[in-house]
Amino acid sequence: MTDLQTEPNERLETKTSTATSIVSMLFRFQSLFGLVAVFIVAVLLSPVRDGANIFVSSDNLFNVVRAVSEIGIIAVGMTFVILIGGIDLSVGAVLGLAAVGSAVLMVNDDFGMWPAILIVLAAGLVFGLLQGIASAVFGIQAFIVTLAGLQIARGIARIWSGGQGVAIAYGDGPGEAPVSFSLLGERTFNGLVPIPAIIFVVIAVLAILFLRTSAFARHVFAIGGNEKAARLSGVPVTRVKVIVFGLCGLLSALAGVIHAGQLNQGGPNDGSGYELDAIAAVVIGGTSLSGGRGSVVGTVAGALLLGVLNNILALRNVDPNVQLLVKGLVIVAAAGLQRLRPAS
Amino acid sequence: MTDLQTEPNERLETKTSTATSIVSMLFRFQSLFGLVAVFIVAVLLSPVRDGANIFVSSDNLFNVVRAVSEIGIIAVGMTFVILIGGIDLSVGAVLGLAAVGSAVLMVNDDFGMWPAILIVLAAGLVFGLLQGIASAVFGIQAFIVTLAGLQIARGIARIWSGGQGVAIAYGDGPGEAPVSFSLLGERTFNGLVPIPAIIFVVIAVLAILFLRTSAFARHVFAIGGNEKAARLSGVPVTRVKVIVFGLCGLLSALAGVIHAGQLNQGGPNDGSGYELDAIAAVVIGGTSLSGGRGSVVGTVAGALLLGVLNNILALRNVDPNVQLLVKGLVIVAAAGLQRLRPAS
Amino acid sequence: GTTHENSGQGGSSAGQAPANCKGPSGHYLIGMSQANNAEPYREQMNKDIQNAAKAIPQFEVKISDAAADDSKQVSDVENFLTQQIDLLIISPNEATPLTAVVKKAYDKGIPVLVLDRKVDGDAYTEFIGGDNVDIGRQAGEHMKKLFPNGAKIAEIRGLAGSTPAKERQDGFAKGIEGGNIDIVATVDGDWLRDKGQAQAEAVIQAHPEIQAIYSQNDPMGEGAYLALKAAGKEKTVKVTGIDGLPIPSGGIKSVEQGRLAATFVYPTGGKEAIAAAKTLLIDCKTVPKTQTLPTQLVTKDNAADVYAKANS
Amino acid sequence: MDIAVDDAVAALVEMTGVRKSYGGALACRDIDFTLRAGEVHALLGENGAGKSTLMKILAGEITDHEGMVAIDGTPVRFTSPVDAQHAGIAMIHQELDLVPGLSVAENIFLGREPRTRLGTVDVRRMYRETRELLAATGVALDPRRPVGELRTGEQQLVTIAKALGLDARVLIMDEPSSALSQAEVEQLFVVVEELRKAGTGIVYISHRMEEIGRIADRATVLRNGQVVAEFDARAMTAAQAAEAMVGRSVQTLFHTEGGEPGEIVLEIDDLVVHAGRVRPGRREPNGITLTVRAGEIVGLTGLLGAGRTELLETLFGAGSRGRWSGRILLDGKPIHPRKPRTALKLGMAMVPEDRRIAGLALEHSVHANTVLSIVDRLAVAGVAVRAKETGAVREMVERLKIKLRSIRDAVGTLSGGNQQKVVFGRALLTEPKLLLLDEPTRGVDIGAKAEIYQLLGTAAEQGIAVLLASSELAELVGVCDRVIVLRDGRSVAELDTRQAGEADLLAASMGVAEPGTDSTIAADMVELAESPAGEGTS
Ligand SMILES: Nc1ncnc2c1ncn2[C@@H]1O[C@H](COP(=O)(O)OP(=O)(O)OP(=O)(O)O)[C@@H](O)[C@H]1O
Ligand SMILES: Nc1ncnc2c1ncn2[C@@H]1O[C@H](COP(=O)(O)OP(=O)(O)OP(=O)(O)O)[C@@H](O)[C@H]1O
Ligand SMILES: [Mg+2]
Ligand SMILES: [Mg+2]
Repeated sequence: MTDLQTEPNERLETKTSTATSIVSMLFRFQSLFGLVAVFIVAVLLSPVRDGANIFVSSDNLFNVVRAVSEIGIIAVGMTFVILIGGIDLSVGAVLGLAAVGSAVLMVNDDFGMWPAILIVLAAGLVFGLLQGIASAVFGIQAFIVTLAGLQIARGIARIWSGGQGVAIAYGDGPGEAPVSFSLLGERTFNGLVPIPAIIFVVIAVLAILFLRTSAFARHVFAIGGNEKAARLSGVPVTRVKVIVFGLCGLLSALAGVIHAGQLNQGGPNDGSGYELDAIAAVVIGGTSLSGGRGSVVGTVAGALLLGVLNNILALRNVDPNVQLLVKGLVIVAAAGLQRLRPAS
Repeated sequence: MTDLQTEPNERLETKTSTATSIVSMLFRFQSLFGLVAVFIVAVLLSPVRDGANIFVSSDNLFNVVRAVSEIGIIAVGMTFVILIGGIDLSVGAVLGLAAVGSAVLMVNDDFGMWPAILIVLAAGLVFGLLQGIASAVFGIQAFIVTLAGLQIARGIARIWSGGQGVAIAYGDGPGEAPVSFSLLGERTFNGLVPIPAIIFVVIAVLAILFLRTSAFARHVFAIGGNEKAARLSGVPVTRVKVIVFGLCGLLSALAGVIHAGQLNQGGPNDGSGYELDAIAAVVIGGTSLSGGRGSVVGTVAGALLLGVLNNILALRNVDPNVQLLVKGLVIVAAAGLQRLRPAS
Repeated sequence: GTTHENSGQGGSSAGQAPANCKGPSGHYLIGMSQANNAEPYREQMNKDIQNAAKAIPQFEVKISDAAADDSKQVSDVENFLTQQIDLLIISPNEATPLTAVVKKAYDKGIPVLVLDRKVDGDAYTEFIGGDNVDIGRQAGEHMKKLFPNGAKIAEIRGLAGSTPAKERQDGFAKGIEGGNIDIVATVDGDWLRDKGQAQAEAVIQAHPEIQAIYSQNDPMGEGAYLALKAAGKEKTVKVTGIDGLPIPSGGIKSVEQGRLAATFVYPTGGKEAIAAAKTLLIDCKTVPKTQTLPTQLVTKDNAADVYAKANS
Repeated sequence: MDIAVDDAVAALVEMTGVRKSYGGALACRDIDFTLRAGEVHALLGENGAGKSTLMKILAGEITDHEGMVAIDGTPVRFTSPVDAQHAGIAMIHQELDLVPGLSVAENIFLGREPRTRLGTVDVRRMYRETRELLAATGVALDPRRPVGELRTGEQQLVTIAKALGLDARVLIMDEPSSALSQAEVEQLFVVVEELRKAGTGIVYISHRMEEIGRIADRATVLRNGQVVAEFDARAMTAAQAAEAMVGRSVQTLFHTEGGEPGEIVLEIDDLVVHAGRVRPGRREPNGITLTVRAGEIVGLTGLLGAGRTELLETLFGAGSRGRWSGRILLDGKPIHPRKPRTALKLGMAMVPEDRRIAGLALEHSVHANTVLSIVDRLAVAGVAVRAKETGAVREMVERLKIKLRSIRDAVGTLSGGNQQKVVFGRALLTEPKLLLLDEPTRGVDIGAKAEIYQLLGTAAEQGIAVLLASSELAELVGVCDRVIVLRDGRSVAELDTRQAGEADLLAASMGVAEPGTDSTIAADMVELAESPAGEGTS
């Protein structure tokens, strides 16, 4: 009798479990679908010279990674912010502020490289923390807080820089920045691998491990998923939120330092519009803007997707206006790919 | 015994009702707090010439309204989108597209004024509907759909206009637009009241009534409040969402037509960044970005607040960089004011 | 490709032709890295280049748009290098940030023509462009001519933080020295018509006494004109602009139609760039290191002719 | 009517003169409440009486209260739930507060994750301890499954396990059984019994009288935020309790005899749903056959996850997309509703299972929530007519005796039971011919239940056909004419409530002769154990 009951039961369960296991398999790599697809298309469309596929040439691929490194680093920070259900529109402006800061401190104020960098990173951290406080403590929506933060950071950057990009000359005389700072623009492994790319990869790996293993990350997901439940379970919601915004500010500032190092200048308008690219990368990577669901792996994939897209469009010399169209469509498509997930 | 039970009860009822009535009084005007505050400050800071306060001069006030009319009209549409828990980043680009469209159709293709306007408005509507379908039917997050929409609209506008602003000359020869179109740049009531201001006010009033009285509006709020519950209660969720995005596209296109009429030109890059101003206006007006709560009255107040702010900063001709700082701070403060509401 | 690797300073120093000159028989891929297509002036530059290039069958021009982002422009050039272009034309968004990558191209032996804004150092083949400071100065002097016994004026600047905005401001300041031209208000119009209009409206309210407006480009000047018109002052207050693009929506037409009192042609250098490319690649001759393009004062009297000549 | 309590056992918790008001409305007025070690103290009262509020104060969630709270005789003032947890107080919330995206284990250890030496989360230990805790509650879920894909009942068991994990000295259970069906409740009682023996003090809140009778030692009754009676729970009768809660004697709880059934309204013939995408934990209809006649109240019973909810969702066009086989006839016409809107147009109305997720916009007013389904109908040329709406709402508030200050208040501020009544009212306003009810009296007090049953009765008499899914057997036996038993999404039996009793229903649901024996509960757990693994976060 009991057998009779359980028997059909078993079948059902196993049936679903195999189904779901396949689904979850797909899941695990879903955030990469878009990247893989775009990559393949890029290889196919790439111009070929002397039988060599230009796109897949190591030089070109490293160019791609270098080109996305700043956006990528920002996007990593943005991922955390979005996971708690927030958003940060100030990242581009903070990048500009940090770029100006490093230039002004080293060139005009004759700071050493490390002091300058540390001050700038601290500034970014504090700026982020303040935004976090405004949104987490005073409950003002992150969108508006960081929209204001964007303008404030730009304002400060323009005033600080005197309204002009501050050029960075290298040397050890006064008004010159330490030569070592210019490394940020160099490539190692006999001129192959750009330093910014390396920094990006390191940051990404650290973030991935942190998100996978830390209790803090659990709290981040919990806040995004159900803030009330998190609070009742003793998660220090406010603190976590503030820290996350601080982290995002810090990473934006880091991107700004790299920016200055790569371009040998800190410009007050640097990084305009980067916030949208970063957010796009995060969403394309399958992180939900409503918070609680997502991954850094996806974000990295999303950033690379955008990089590959820009690169192949350039290699094919697609008309810039048409490029806008194509990018728009690809972004929607890529985001659509993420929707395939059953959840919700 | 029973008396004993009910009696304190009675007292309570009355007590609360007075309390709540006061609160709700405040509520009713809360969305105006920010505007009132900024307005007063503006009056105080305004330069005075021969005893007359420049800021409150009717000329200047009408300038303010004219200056915000386009953002205001867009913000009205944005309010509906945000009420259903969405967001529309494409409004500025759609404005540009519409501006180019009206110019090209009348100047290059010799369309009459009304045909041109209707075609452009229809285009805006369709563009919005398509975005609505992408987000409501295919469930792609509105943020990313409209971010892509932004790029697509810009791309089309640039291609359509050949990359350059299309100048609008008036007359009835070929290559000239009907003189009546230039009315959009004029002022009526012996040169006092700008036409765009009038259109803005009319749209706003209509929207306010619509949101207050229509059954459709109830559905809009319900969707923003709890989409699943709305669906189970028989609200045609998908349809409502699509329509709302269409409405926002339509109003953006209208703003674009006005833009072209005011500036006698349709430029492919017109309206860049308007989306952020519009969203700021909506949020400052007390509408919640999480949807379900807000009002058009508030949005109008928010738009005017931004206008007054820009105006007084220019009248005092504050250093542009400092202006950025001030604007940022005021926006946060204004948004903070809205938080005073007890809810949630 | 193998042609460039060992060509060292091939594109460089005056006196010898570029190593990659293949004469009339060759086919040449030219990369044009534009700073920002969103600016009418730069869009015009692209047009001039394309039109000029049409006349030369050996040339194939590819244009990229950096959308006002230095980083993007660096990538654009990198991508051109990946495609092994034969010549690079670049209109840098900013000088210093693009210097390194331009040098990289130049050192690869690719001739580099820099338009509108110089990069640092001398790792380029030729610079072709106008002089913003000088144009600003001339605008200032013209203002003095318009008001021999002084005037109160307002200045509408371009986007804060952009080089030309600074240069045109400094130049103008020099230009008006001596004649007592008094700048009573300075506002930012971000190069945009609508911004210029709104700002001008406020200025007119705050300073009804102004007799002229110096706008750092024509679109903002058009905006200012609209503001004046609304205030019924378009007849009394003069507006001068800069750029003078020879297109229907450009400044020359505005002057011709009496909205702007004057504008100063800021040449794009597009034609000249293609000409230089021809000299380098087809004629295998050298080009001067610098070619500064003269500006031209456009007033109601000469507007029509200037427009016609520019479009001939 | 108070009973002498032996003060031999020292009070573990002592609350005296506790007051709490929400915007002028007193939820608790000078309440004295004690809890002793090793006792199960039932807290009874109407919806809105103040039970949850009182307990939230004890659990440190509400901090802006007056009055004193003492643990072991020493006064305390908690500043946060964590604070209270350190003092050994754990609470199982009436509204399930879990994070859908996190796994079962992550939820259970949220905020107190075990760490490795490296400071990373000790996942292995977390899973191990989770399995133990779940075993204690009698459910063997996979600790890695995201809570979001668990059924309401399973989620409730997870919250119980979570509370047990705190091994507190004071355990507050606010309606822990509302989403459980009999078998799980039995297991829950086993747990409670063990805790009692271990000397834990337990506050047990429930609207199911028979449960109180079975496990509680003492019962305190609240009304309007005041203590109005205290009973020896074992001696107490349901009638006494009811009277104390409502303030008057509650007559027949159940509307007994329905009028003569009329035409067949709903006929389902071997309905099978092949979901387009398999959603873990969902039990789609897998061979359902039943009929409901006009004026008839037909019940649906089954174990946790038997598929009642999915059946109702499918009928209402809210189920999973996918192929169908079999037929659904409404008034003899085949139908296939794909969205609730069409279902409503066809004359169906539904009270969904989880009011907070599927029922209400908590921030919106009672008014807005109640009329939502009929704004179209009441509108003239697309313009909503407030007067008509307010009329309709007021009428429902009257009929359902919804306890509120004003229909403008946010529905979120109503007590659980009253929120449920609002959802119910919205359904009735559509004047349906077929009413689909999924746990309509979950968390509703006996008084209100009686009223709802009356309503069902009148509805039936007016010829409305009612399909009622409930986990409360007494309710089914009392209200329904017939009860359909579901198992694994199949309709396996139909019982006539004139002959069958609760025991028969339970037996039929579990598919055995003898109800409640360990072996079958074990079998039930095995089934849950087999439920598939989902994907973790990140
Ligand atoms: N957040 C709140 N804001 C305003 N009033 C509230 C709030 N929470 C509860 N109330 C009110 O306090 C009173 C007591 O609510 P409480 O939840 O304690 O009742 P309850 O006894 O738990 O009812 P139920 O059995 O339905 O859960 C009710 O009148 C309710 O309307
Ligand atoms: N994986 C899932 N995704 C989405 N919803 C689910 C999932 N699993 C269960 N549900 C839904 O959760 C709700 C709760 O299941 P429920 O609590 O109703 O089980 P139950 O009521 O005890 O058993 P029954 O299915 O017989 O009602 C149902 O609406 C069910 O459809
Ligand atoms: Mg309760
Ligand atoms: Mg159910």
